[in-house]
Amino acid sequence: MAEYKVQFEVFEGPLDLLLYLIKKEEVDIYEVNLTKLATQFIEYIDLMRQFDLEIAGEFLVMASTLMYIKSRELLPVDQQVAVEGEEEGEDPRWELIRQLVEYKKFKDAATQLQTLEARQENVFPRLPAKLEFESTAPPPKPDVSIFDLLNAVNAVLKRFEKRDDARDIFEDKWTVSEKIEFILKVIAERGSVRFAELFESAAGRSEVVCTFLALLELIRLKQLICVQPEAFAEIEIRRAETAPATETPVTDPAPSDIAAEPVLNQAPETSGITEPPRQS
Amino acid sequence: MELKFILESLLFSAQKPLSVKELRDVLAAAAEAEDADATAKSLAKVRDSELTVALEQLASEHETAARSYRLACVAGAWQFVSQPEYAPWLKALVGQKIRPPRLSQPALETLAIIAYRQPITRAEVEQIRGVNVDAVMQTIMERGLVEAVGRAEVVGRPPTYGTTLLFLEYFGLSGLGDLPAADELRKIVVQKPPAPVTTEPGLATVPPEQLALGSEQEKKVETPETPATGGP
Amino acid sequence: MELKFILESLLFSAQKPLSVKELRDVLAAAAEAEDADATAKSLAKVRDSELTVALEQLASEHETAARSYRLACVAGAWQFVSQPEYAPWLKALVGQKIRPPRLSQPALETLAIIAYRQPITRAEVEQIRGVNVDAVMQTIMERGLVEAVGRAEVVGRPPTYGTTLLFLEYFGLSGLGDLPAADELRKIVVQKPPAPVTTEPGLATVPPEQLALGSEQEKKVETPETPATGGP
Repeated sequence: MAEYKVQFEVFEGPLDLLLYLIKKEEVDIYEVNLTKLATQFIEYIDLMRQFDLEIAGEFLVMASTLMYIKSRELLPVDQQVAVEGEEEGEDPRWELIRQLVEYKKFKDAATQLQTLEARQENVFPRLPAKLEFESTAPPPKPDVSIFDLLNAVNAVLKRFEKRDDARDIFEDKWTVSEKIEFILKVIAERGSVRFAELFESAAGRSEVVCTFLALLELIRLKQLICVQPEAFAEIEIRRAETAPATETPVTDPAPSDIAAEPVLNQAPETSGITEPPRQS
Repeated sequence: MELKFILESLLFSAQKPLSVKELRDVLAAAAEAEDADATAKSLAKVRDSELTVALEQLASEHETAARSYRLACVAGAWQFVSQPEYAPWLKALVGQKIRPPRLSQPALETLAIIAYRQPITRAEVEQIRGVNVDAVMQTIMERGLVEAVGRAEVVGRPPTYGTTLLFLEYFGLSGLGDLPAADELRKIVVQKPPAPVTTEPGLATVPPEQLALGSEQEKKVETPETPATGGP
Repeated sequence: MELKFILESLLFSAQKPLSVKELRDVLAAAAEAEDADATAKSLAKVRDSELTVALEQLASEHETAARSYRLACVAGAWQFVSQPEYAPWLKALVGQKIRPPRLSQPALETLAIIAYRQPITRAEVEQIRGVNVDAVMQTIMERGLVEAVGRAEVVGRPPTYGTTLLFLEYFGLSGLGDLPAADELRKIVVQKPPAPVTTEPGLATVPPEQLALGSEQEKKVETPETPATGGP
């Protein structure tokens, strides 16, 4: 029985099985006898049933399509159209053949990808020794920021929370929109806020997540920006200049001493994150 | 000094594959050096098209030389790579290449469909493969070969997927045009209705007569009414 | 397959100059590989004199080809070197700030988990992420962001992983205590595997207070400081 199971699982779906049956007949897809194919397919399904194998829904759907095609074939040609009232081109036989041809093409393309995959395993890039010249520029700043990491943390927390429903059964008291309001209020009052402060009062995971989502949303909406005045400094959240190119002064009620610090303020077009000036 | 040799020396010495843009930047930087000579200065603003021509010429020269390495363009970046037949010795030198496990057949099929048909919705992929693709999509997204690229302009705005740069790197392709049988399979992409994509897979798929087929088969396609089956 | 091309492929891919003896060792190692073919085996005991002849022929071929690099023998070791006249561009190349490729989302998530929970086994990472992390672990280890740091004291003694100094540099952190919202992630309970326990996640993970923290940061974690920004 286990042997059969292995065999059955070779087929990745009904189309795959159909292609296999066609190949066994050694005929072109366009020349295949669909009635015969239907019979073989259904025999195969029956075999799977006999062995108590789980039959994926897709196989059953295909089986019924094939039964339908087969039953149509049994009708005299002149009655077919009348009975079905179908327009030309809705012929289920054609639809099936089209699907098979298309699937076959991608299956072949997959085989070619597999060849490329195997080939790449044997391709070694030239990796020369590092050139050495006297004046070496400072190492490049990686194209990543702490926010990428934070985003990742957030994604993990979110997903974990979804799966974790069995353990934490209490209502979420927090919503992202509340937190958006909260952050905007703090910023309006104070001009800027340290990143960590936003989370200090958080009571639990869900609140952290909400606050964080709210923050990301505001950054995305270009309401706020995050700046890190220098490497290793604390990240600060402040209001974004709406038109960064023209340096429009923001109506900042309380420009704190920190806001006066030099900040390399690029337009927050993508992430809203400003990279710290590189120390060299 | 010829541009192509300058590019060659850069690719020969670079620690990683270099794109045309990166090469252009290096040439620009060299032109601004204090001691830049006339040649260096003349290359301050070389056009991308010139660079591409020079790179392609270089690649073809190396191809002709038929040595143990060649110049390859992978995912839009150029680098020298070994010919696969020397792998046994290179493995002995640098150790087995670190690569993730090979992709399964379902993963390869799904990837092929996405590669040729992108941007494509999950429903469309399922329609072509005839099976549910949730698990396999997760695998290939996890491996960074595929990513969400947008949303289809249809009810529900389902996400659409496309292949990543890593996909090209993984298979050693210079770009999507380099996909095997690209001419044949990509024809389908070109003929897809440009705007409103639909999740109704039947519609997103080209009509049968547009499927690129050998001329003999094509004839048959056009007259699907003729029953291929023997009748009752 | 000619010996000279095999040597060429080795020298072209090697990160350092190779002596005749080193080349001979590589050939011998390749001959002993499980899947060694006839060619590989035939080179198991190639003589130094043969190697030298092949190397000299190679060098002269490359001299004749007159490209931007040549094969040179310096102090008994062979290597491909660029021709001196291309130095201006190579200097510009070295000076260029070429960014390493961006990390993928799966890579970032995996890094985040390892950062917060180190030392942690691969199985534990997988449990939190809910997916296989083989490929992604390989990537971040290759990038030098994560390394094996020990073994878990459980059946099978699987390796545990932690972040490297490069990780801190990469993200501009002064220490692990700088990781934001750290407590939240550290608190996630990892369920015990149902079957034979291979790793006891609770044990493999240090409690937050044991993570190396600067004394100042430690304070921050425990008692939120007064805001540095001025009040309204």
